[in-house]
Amino acid sequence: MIRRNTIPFGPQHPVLPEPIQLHLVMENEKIIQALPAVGYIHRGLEKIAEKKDYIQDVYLAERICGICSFMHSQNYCQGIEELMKVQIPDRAKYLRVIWAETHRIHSHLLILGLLADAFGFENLFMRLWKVREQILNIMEKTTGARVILGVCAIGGVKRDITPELSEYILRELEAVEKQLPELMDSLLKDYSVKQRLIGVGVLPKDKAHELGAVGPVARASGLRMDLRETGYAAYGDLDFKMVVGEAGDCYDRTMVRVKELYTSLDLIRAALKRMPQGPISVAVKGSPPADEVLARIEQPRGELNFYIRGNGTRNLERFRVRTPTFANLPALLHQLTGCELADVPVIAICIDPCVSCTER
Amino acid sequence: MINLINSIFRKLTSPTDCLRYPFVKRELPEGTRGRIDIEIDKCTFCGACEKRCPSNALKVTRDPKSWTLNPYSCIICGYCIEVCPKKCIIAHKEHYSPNV
Amino acid sequence: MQIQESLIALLVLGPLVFGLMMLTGIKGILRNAVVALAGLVTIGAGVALPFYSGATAPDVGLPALITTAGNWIEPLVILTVLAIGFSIRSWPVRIMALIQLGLCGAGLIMARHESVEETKLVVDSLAMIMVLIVSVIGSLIALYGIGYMNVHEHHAPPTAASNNRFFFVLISFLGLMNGLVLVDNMKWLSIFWEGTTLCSFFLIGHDGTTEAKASARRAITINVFGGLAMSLGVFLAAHTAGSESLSVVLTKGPLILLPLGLFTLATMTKSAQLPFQSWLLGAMVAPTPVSALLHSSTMVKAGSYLILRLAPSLQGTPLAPIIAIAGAFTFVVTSALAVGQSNGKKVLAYSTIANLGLIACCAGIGTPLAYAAGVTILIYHAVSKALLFLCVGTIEQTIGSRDIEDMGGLLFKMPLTTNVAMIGMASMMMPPFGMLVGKWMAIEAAVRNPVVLILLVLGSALTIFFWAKWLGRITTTSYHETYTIETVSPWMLSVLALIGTGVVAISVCATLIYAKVIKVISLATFGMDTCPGNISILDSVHSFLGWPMYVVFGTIVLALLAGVLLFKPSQIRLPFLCGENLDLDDHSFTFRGIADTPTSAALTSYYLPLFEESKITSWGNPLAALIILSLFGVLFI
Amino acid sequence: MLNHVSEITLDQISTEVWKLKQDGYRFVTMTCCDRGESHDILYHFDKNYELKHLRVTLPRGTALPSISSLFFAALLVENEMKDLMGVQVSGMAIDFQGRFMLAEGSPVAPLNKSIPGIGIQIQDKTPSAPEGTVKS
Amino acid sequence: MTVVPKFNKSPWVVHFNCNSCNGCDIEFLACLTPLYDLERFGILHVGNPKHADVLVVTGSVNHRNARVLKNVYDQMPDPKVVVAMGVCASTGGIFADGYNVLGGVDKVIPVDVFVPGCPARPEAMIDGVLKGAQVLQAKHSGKTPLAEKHVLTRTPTPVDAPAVLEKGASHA
Amino acid sequence: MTIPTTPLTLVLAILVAPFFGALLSGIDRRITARAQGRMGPPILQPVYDTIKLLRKEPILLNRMQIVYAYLHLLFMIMAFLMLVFGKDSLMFLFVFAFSTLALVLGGMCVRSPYSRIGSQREIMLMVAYEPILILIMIGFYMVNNHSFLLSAPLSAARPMLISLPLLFVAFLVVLAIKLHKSPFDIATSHHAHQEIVKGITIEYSGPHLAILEIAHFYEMALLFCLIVLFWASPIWIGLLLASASFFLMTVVDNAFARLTKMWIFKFMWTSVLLLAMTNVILLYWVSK
Ligand code: SF4
Ligand code: SF4
Ligand code: SF4
Ligand code: SF4
Ligand code: SF4
Ligand code: SF4
Ligand code: SF4
Ligand code: SF4
Repeated sequence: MIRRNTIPFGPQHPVLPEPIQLHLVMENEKIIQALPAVGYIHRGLEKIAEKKDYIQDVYLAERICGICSFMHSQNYCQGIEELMKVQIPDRAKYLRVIWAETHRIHSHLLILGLLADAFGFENLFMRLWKVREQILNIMEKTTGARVILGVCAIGGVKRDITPELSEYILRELEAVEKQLPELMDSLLKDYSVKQRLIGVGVLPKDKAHELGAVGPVARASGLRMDLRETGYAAYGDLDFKMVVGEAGDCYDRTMVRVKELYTSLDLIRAALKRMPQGPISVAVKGSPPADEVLARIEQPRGELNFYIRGNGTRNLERFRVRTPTFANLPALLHQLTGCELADVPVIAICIDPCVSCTER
Repeated sequence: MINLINSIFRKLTSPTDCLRYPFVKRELPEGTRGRIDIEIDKCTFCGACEKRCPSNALKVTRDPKSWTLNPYSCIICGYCIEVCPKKCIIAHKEHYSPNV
Repeated sequence: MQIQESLIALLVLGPLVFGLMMLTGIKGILRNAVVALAGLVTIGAGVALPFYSGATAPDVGLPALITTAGNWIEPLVILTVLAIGFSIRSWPVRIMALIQLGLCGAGLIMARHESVEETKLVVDSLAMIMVLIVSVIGSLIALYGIGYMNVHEHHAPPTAASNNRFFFVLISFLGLMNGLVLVDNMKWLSIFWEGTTLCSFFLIGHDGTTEAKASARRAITINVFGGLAMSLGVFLAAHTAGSESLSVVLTKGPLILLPLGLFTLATMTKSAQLPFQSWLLGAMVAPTPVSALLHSSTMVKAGSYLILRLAPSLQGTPLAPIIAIAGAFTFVVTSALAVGQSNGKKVLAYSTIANLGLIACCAGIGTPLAYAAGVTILIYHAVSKALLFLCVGTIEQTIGSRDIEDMGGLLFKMPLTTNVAMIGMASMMMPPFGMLVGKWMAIEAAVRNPVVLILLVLGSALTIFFWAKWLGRITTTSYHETYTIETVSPWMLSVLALIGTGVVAISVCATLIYAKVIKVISLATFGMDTCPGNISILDSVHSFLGWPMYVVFGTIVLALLAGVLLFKPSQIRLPFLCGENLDLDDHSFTFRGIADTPTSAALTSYYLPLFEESKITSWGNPLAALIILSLFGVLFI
Repeated sequence: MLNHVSEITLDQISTEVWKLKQDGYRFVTMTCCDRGESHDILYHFDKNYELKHLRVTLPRGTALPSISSLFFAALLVENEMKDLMGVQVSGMAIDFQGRFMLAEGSPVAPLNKSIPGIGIQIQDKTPSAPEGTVKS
Repeated sequence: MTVVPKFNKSPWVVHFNCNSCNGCDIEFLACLTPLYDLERFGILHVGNPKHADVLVVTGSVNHRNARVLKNVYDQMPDPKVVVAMGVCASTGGIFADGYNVLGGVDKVIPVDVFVPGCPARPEAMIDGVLKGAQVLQAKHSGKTPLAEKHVLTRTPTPVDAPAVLEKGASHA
Repeated sequence: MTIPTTPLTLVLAILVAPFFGALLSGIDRRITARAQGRMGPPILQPVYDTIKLLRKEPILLNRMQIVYAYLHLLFMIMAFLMLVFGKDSLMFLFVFAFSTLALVLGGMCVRSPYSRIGSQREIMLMVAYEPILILIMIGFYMVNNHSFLLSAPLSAARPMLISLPLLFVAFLVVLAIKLHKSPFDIATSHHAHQEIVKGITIEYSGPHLAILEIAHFYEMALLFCLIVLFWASPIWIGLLLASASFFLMTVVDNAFARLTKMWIFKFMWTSVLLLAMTNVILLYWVSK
């Protein structure tokens, strides 16, 4: 006879460095129902943004989340630029792509490492994070900070990449790429890893669409959806191939991220090569007009939406953030139902959750 | 698995990746934003930095003349450096050190 | 001699007489007194018997009249069965009873010409051990029953038969069992055999509910099937060997293979071996004393007793390995079944069957060590299992559930019973208690038969699983509970305490019991000449039963002391609940869940789907049936 | 500058959303904006990178019908709106009772504007009053 | 080559993320990885308050996580040390005036070490945890005063003004 | 060749074993760290950890926890002594198993879901590996002229490993489980924190946790000695074999992900059991 077990999974739980509670109802260790309790990390950022002026908000936006912080500032700046009808120089667009893609690499390596930790592969975790440090070095050298870069500004970017730096970046990327195959093989071909990933947390294509999944989660389920295809920043000038999976399980999500690492490496190289000379920013005067805009970019975790509404003053009327994890949560709940407790960390990490941006 | 075992043995026989931090200090790249400081004698106490600081970490008073930074609020964004008309705020490379 | 005979008379007839007094309809204190008297007398006689007979008592001869009487009583008993067959409208029972009647008649007609044999009682060590178990444990259960049935009377279903009839059957049961183990005449053996079947039928059906009736019906059907096998065996054996004396028959060895097979089949039904286990599980509906009695000292033990009796004769026959495998198979399958159960009584039931399987397996292996293992398990199981059933019964009366998962925090609610139950459970699986010693000897004995070995090894691993779950559950306590004083009838409490002490005592005296009884029986049964390694192996058992035993006890005492001395209530903290603890006073582990609502965390033990009853029995029973069929198959090869 | 915005009324919501769902649109998110007398509710949908928006003007005190039965994903944002803007949403698949983002002690409907004329006063960091917007 | 003063040889760490933006979190996790390798100092990331000596908190406190933080702290056995990582944990940082932000960690539990930075660099975090280990060692013998948050004040005095922070900012 | 049971050897064995175990675990942590490119803690780190734990405030949930912790330790010491002094092997296993069982019960006796999950998983592991251990003892028995004494392999003419190669492999798997190594680290390990925080030990803290740690050191020493039995003369080969096995465990730990409990259960009761059975049956066949 089987009875129901109820346990809280989080908020203080070592596998989720971020506080979120999954309320799990299980039979033995099989999850019957999973519900999230959030709000542990809700800071009221949207309100703070209304109080600060719209330039200070760039720094605030960066701190929506520290992992792909650059992309938050990028999306915010692009939104304000659209609102204020500012044309930024081309070089700035390329620079934004470079930093955004380094962020994507660091974020993917980070989550792949945490995934390895989630299924108890400590060695792989350490090795992946070691590689990630090299990416952080690139960011530190080019922007002066390791994770929260602070280089994006309304009207362009704040720092330039000199030819020497560019060469340095290429060298580092080379070194990173050399270390990848071994680690990626462990992630994708190792027997024990495959045991833990294949067929776990399956999200069929139609479900993914219906539940509004985004990013690698959606792509792993076979949805062709990557906002970089819309060509914002300099993506329009750069070629890249979208990575899609089909099974929609944890293995495919891992595979998508692994392949995107390579895409990003190529994108950075291409951007460095084709980056035009010129200024890196334009001066922006005035305040955002009373209008509204929905700015979107593709983050490591998927589509990020900022709804920005100005009112003619230096303060914004409304700033709303819809992050990819917010969109992926319903899909997560769907995946958790019916899985084993042992798979909860794996599935949870596999959507690459970022609660801090979810709750702001 | 086999290739990982291989690389495990390689790791075992090669020196560690560890930077041995407190014993050895890392060479920080140029332009790293560490702790914020001021060349106080250039300052005109105009208050521009205080007004712009997104984190309310600065306090500037004209009378008596003082410039106060709360390192426990400063987010090291560098905005104050940008806006200072005298360019007297500087960012050292090394980090703020924790107190006890 | 005189004393021995009167003691035996007291043991067999005494209970019947006391039982009949019940039927006079006495009530209240008087009834209790009579039951108590019956119990005490039986205990006294049972304990006295070994003192007067010594380890190797001579057989007791009985007048020929008794043999003749047996010829007429047997049909009477079978007619009773037939009557029951009609009253419950069961065709199988009717038919089997009729066949048995036919056999009876045939036996009578054929026996016409022969001179009437003397019936004797064999009072050897094995029989004496059984008598001790039946009279002491059985009587104690009856005493417990006094307290239990008083309560039961109040909330039993209205359909229940009267308690007087209940005690009548219960007490008579003991007499029948004593007769069964002592008597040497196969006719009488048959009579007692059927008699226990009848008793169990009435006891199981006591409550008169639909469920009880169905269970009783199942019990009688299966056991009459065993009885039929028994009668058939007796019939054939008597005519092959030309004697009705079991001891004579058993010396005939290979000549009587078919009867031996039939006897084995009978023992399997009685001790509820796979695939006949369902009747014993059904018996759970009866009041607790009944389950305790059926599981520990009577009924199922009749089967084990007989198979141990047969063991020497089975040796060297093709039957032996099959019996060993069948026993081991039952052991592993029922252990697995127990893993999937959260009903405490069912866990106990499956564990009983498993241990009986182990005994059968030992009998099948048939080396001195195996035999010694079988006897060891027989003794220790009876005591521990009686204790556990009584504990569960007490718990059930108090908390109203026999579900293991409802037994959390019992340590505080009913400290005494729970402590006793813990001893009982520990005695089923932990060193240094006797059951483990028995299991250990069984594994050492099985070492020459890889198939049996692997089954035993897997089975004992599974055993740990379910005992640990249960033991863990009842010792679970919350952080701010306080002890309460339980209110349980003194009859029950004193019996629990007595048997609890007994369990510890016989484990502490394991060395003595082993050296003075078990080893002696084993050597007497097999003789020294069977194989050279015997003695040294049997002696090696001492190597454990000596000092390590006391060290283990010392260790446990030390740990308990640590728990008492090192514990300070001020150090108690809330459990880890991911930081969302709520310290409510409801003894539960509550956390703040969705939308800040207090939610109770719950974690029950695992009852893996892998071990689901229906799943396992669906392949276990056919396989077991196959093994039994092969028992007869080999006879034709 | 939002393109493709259709202004709809309260009772058109479910039909319009249903239509979009049939057309293969993906639910992106909802945005709620405090406009003083009313709340502006925006539904954002996407199909092949083309955005489509529905705008509903919700007078204060009116309940918004939930679309979580059509798009389960809307559940989270609806609960969030209920918490942060004090918008009553009816028929949500799971109702967190105003305890989705906020906890005991958080201010009530903090994302609303403090507009003195209308009488909405949002205080920062005050212990919570019972559910709902504070009206004088 | 700095000589590290005497510290507890086995400070086990439990990490709790309050209102952190993840910036400090991932930097703290990075401290465990090969380049920074906190385990050199016997530091284990245990994840369970009941086994921990040092509670590392990132991010500020809000209405909901305050009670969790308190629970986690209460479940640690004495002696215990709290290290607040990053400006959010110290004062609330850029979010200090948010409606749901109560402020730094010291609003809820006593803090022994504050580590500034947004995010604090791994090096700063190592300094912080080692200081925590020192405090831990001291707590085994007797109580030590709680940490204070010094501000850096500069006034235009002709000679180099004594800055309060100077002592702390030793790596200059 | 047996170690005589004198008070001196007894005390020596009791004192030396935990240090030996701590050293083994220190080396293990060091090698693990190096395999990941880290420096790792000092070799004596486990000793520091234990001393620190002993100095901490003992907090707990109920009284039974203490009883079980001490039972775990005392039975572990006893099992270790039975091994060292060559007592009956099956009884040794039972005592050893009971030690683990006490740990399990300690995890179950508290009202804490994570602790209980750990316990349930540990029982499943026990059920998975106990048969293998018993079979190994049976293997010893068969090779050593029907002697169940653990001292027998010491005086055997031929190293056990030569007759019991498959059983040795099976034993290595058990070793990985007992040392909480990937892919089997599902119940107690501090490595299983991703799912159940710390499993069984989650509600133990301070000195009581130290008791469990010390018991684990004994366990390591015990397992080390068990491997030595596979090649007892000359004993240095045995020591080498044991060291190599421990090293192998560390490498395996680093090269695997954690698998799930059902996978382990199935793996143990099919592949590994088959392996062990094959060896036993071969022995049986040969001895016939
Ligand atoms: S999406 Fe997540 S990871 Fe990216 S910045 Fe936002 S919170 Fe951070
Ligand atoms: S998901 Fe990423 S950012 Fe979020 S807590 Fe986990 S590691 Fe940190
Ligand atoms: S760096 Fe940024 S936060 Fe720090 S003082 Fe300057 S403006 Fe303020
Ligand atoms: S902005 Fe520059 S000059 Fe003005 S007060 Fe600040 S530091 Fe001084
Ligand atoms: S609970 Fe016990 S006493 Fe009560 S009716 Fe049932 S069996 Fe009888
Ligand atoms: S000595 Fe050997 S052959 Fe004889 S019974 Fe014992 S095990 Fe069997
Ligand atoms: S201090 Fe900065 S990096 Fe750290 S949590 Fe706060 S905002 Fe994020
Ligand atoms: S659980 Fe993870 S972090 Fe903790 S010790 Fe094990 S591997 Fe390291």
